[in-house]
Amino acid sequence: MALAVVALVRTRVLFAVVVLSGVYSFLMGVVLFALDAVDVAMTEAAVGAGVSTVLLLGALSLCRAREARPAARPWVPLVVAIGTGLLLVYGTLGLPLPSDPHAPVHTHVVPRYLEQGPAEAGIPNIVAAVLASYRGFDTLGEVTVVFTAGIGVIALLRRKAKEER
Amino acid sequence: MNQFGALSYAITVFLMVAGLYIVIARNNLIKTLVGLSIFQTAVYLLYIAPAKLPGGTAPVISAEFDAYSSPLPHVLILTAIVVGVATMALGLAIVVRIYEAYGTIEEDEILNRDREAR
Amino acid sequence: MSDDLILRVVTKILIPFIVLFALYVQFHGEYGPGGGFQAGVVAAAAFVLYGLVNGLDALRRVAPESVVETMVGAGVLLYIAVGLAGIVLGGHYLDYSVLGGAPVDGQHRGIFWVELGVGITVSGVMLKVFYLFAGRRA
Amino acid sequence: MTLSAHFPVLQVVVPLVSAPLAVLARRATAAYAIVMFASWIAFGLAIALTMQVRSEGVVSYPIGNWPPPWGIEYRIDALSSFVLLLVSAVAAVVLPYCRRSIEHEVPREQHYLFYSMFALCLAGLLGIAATGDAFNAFVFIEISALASYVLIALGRDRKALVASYQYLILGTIGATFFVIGIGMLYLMTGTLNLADMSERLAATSDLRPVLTAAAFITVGMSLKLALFPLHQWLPNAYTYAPSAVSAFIAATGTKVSIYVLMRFYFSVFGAGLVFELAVGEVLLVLSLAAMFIASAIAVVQSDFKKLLAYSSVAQVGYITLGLSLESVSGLTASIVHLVNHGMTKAGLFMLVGGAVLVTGGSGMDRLAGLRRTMPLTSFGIVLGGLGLIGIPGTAGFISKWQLVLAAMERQEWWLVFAIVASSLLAVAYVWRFVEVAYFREPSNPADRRREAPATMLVPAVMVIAASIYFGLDSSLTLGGAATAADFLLGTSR
Repeated sequence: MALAVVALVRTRVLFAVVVLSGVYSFLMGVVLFALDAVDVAMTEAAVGAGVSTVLLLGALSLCRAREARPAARPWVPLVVAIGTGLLLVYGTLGLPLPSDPHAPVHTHVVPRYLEQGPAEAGIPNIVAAVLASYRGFDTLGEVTVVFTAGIGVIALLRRKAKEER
Repeated sequence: MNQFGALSYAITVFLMVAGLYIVIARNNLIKTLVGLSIFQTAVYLLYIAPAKLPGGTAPVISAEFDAYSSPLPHVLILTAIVVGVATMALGLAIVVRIYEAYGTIEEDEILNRDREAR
Repeated sequence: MSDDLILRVVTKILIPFIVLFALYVQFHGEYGPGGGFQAGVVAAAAFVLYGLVNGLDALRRVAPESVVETMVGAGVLLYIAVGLAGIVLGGHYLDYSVLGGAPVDGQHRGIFWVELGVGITVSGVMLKVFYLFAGRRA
Repeated sequence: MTLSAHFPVLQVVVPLVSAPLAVLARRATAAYAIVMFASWIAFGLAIALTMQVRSEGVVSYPIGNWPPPWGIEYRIDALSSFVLLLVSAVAAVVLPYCRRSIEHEVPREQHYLFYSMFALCLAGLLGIAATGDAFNAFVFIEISALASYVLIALGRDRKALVASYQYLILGTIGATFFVIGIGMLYLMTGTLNLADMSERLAATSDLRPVLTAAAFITVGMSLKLALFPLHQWLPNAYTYAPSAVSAFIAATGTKVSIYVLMRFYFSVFGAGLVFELAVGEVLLVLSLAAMFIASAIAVVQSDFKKLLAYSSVAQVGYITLGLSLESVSGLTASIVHLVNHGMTKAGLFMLVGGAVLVTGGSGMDRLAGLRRTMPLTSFGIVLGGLGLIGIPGTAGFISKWQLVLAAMERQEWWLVFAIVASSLLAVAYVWRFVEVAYFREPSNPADRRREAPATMLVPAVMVIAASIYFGLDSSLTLGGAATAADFLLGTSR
């Protein structure tokens, strides 16, 4: 996965960028699957490797396929990016380590979902139960985001370019 | 198991830095969007990795298991993925329109063309 | 693209299965992984495949653009309406427990309709976006 | 349950439902009617909610009847009701203005999409203010953000597309930073409910992730609220967006982001923790930089909309300056300026929109001799400009005076001087307009007097009149802001 990203940073052929990002998403899906996040893995594979790649290819076929030349001053962004990374490292040092069953992620809110979920929401897939019922309003928001993007794309692309001033 | 944890955070941070770097440094509009999606994807790991329990399984309740990975981060990230792809679709639509209006998808060329037009 | 006989036959066989799989993911999400979003993506993929093989015009006959645009809005509307039904029946917004006799039945019903709303909007948006990107080239 | 118990959620759902309805309606007029009706209801609900909060205190609404922290809670307090009122009021007055305005800027067959997007943007902003859940806030931030990218991209000029793209990139980085921050807080506390999070944070031993989270949320939101020097997306976005969109987003978008920052600072992290971090000092420096540098840039602009946009960056500086003072009076100044500036800027962008419609552009040269051709519009812009400077009698004065009081309270005399000095820069950029509109001859002397259509002029004049009214009688705005500030700091650790 890391290799795919490094290659991605370096290559300038946009087609390769798109393919690599598809590969990367697929690998990410595998990792997520290994982390027991089945629903997420399935979605990431379908969306990241599938939908995004198709979208990117579609856009690419409408535009020019090569990046012109490397940016003139790559140092500023590098410093910003690494600075962000260092801040994140500092923060993660204090986080409970993954796989600690006593971490707040596993103890505070979640037990009720796992223990009462099947009885309260009536379905065994807890991810679906939380998604659609406990945090159903988030999902309404999510659908609205999809709707917004859809309507936005319609508004942007339905008009032909010639009508542009 | 601790090494696993540290490793997962290390990968998260690396991906995040790489994605952010692409976003800020790159001139090409499409590549910037790809970088943005890598940056967002890294966040998924930040949420999901700590949700796993060793010996646990996916949170679909059945009689055979008693340890499950935490479902809430999964739900959040499902939403985040959808938001990410929605942003990507919208971004690409804008890029297509920019290409039609300017004939290029390089940011500095676009700025040049605007300057010439003035 | 549409001249290849093998391609046409294979897709013709494949598409019903993809649609079937989408329906499975849509309505089985309560028990296994999956749900409205994934189902919407898969269902849209079936139509996109049809469009790729048989051409955009053929796809327009199967799934007219205006219908697709209606789907985009209808799904969200369905979701919001399920929420409002909770209020009308005396509960809170998005409270499914009041939708059926026993709270669990109501939950089932609520989740079913909500996921359906998600599926409709997602497949509608995917298909519409495909139309727009593909139609742009002409 | 009575219907009024559902007001918190209806506040957001009513505009939300109007968006798909507008799409299904297809026809421009029907979509317009639906969205306008919804936004007026939303305004009414905001008033009702403000009353409820006044009489009963914090109003909590568990969505889906799942008790927090398991479900998502809507939580309206003095501050959020204040923001709800601002956002819905601006929407209610900008929408009537929209109709004629966008007829000239957006192709007719897209009008229903425009109104749908407008409704979504409104619903998103209201949702951010109403929610008591961290992740839900992110989702609604993205709804309003995506909708505003589209609205901006619908501008006539091709530069609108580039502006929208830049906003999309920076906005998404900001939102992602915000999610990283929330993720860390979630990993530390195991909850997403803000009130619950605040309680559990008090018990955490390791502060490193919490501080990191605070940093990420601050940077993320600073991108969204265009804190200097993270404001790069703003000037172009405001300049090239359709006039009605400039007016709406300028008055609400950045303000709601500031609200989120306040909410996290005071209701989650606690004032003690945040200001230990030297956040106050950093904010102070950046705010001062915004006040001076952005105002100076505004002075030299050749496009009046861009001038106003840079002035917005500067005015955001005053708001964050109040925030950085760590006191009730400073916070009061911030909150009241949120409203006062939102109102003034909305009015100004609406008036300029009318001028753009009549003269064909917002370049300074186009506005030459505007006094002759559009006397009412010119006079309105001057009044709004006086508000930007902070002349006594305008709403802008109230907030600046409050800011000066807060600075004097801390015995920071140089700060008082800085506030006054930066206002002189505002005089300079407002004078640019006066000079062009009042002392230059129209480029085409044959132009006859012709104001903008009444549906545009009346709402715009109403907003400017309101900004004068709240300059003379500030009991509603200043009183509300003081209550909110008291409440925030009173409940903050």
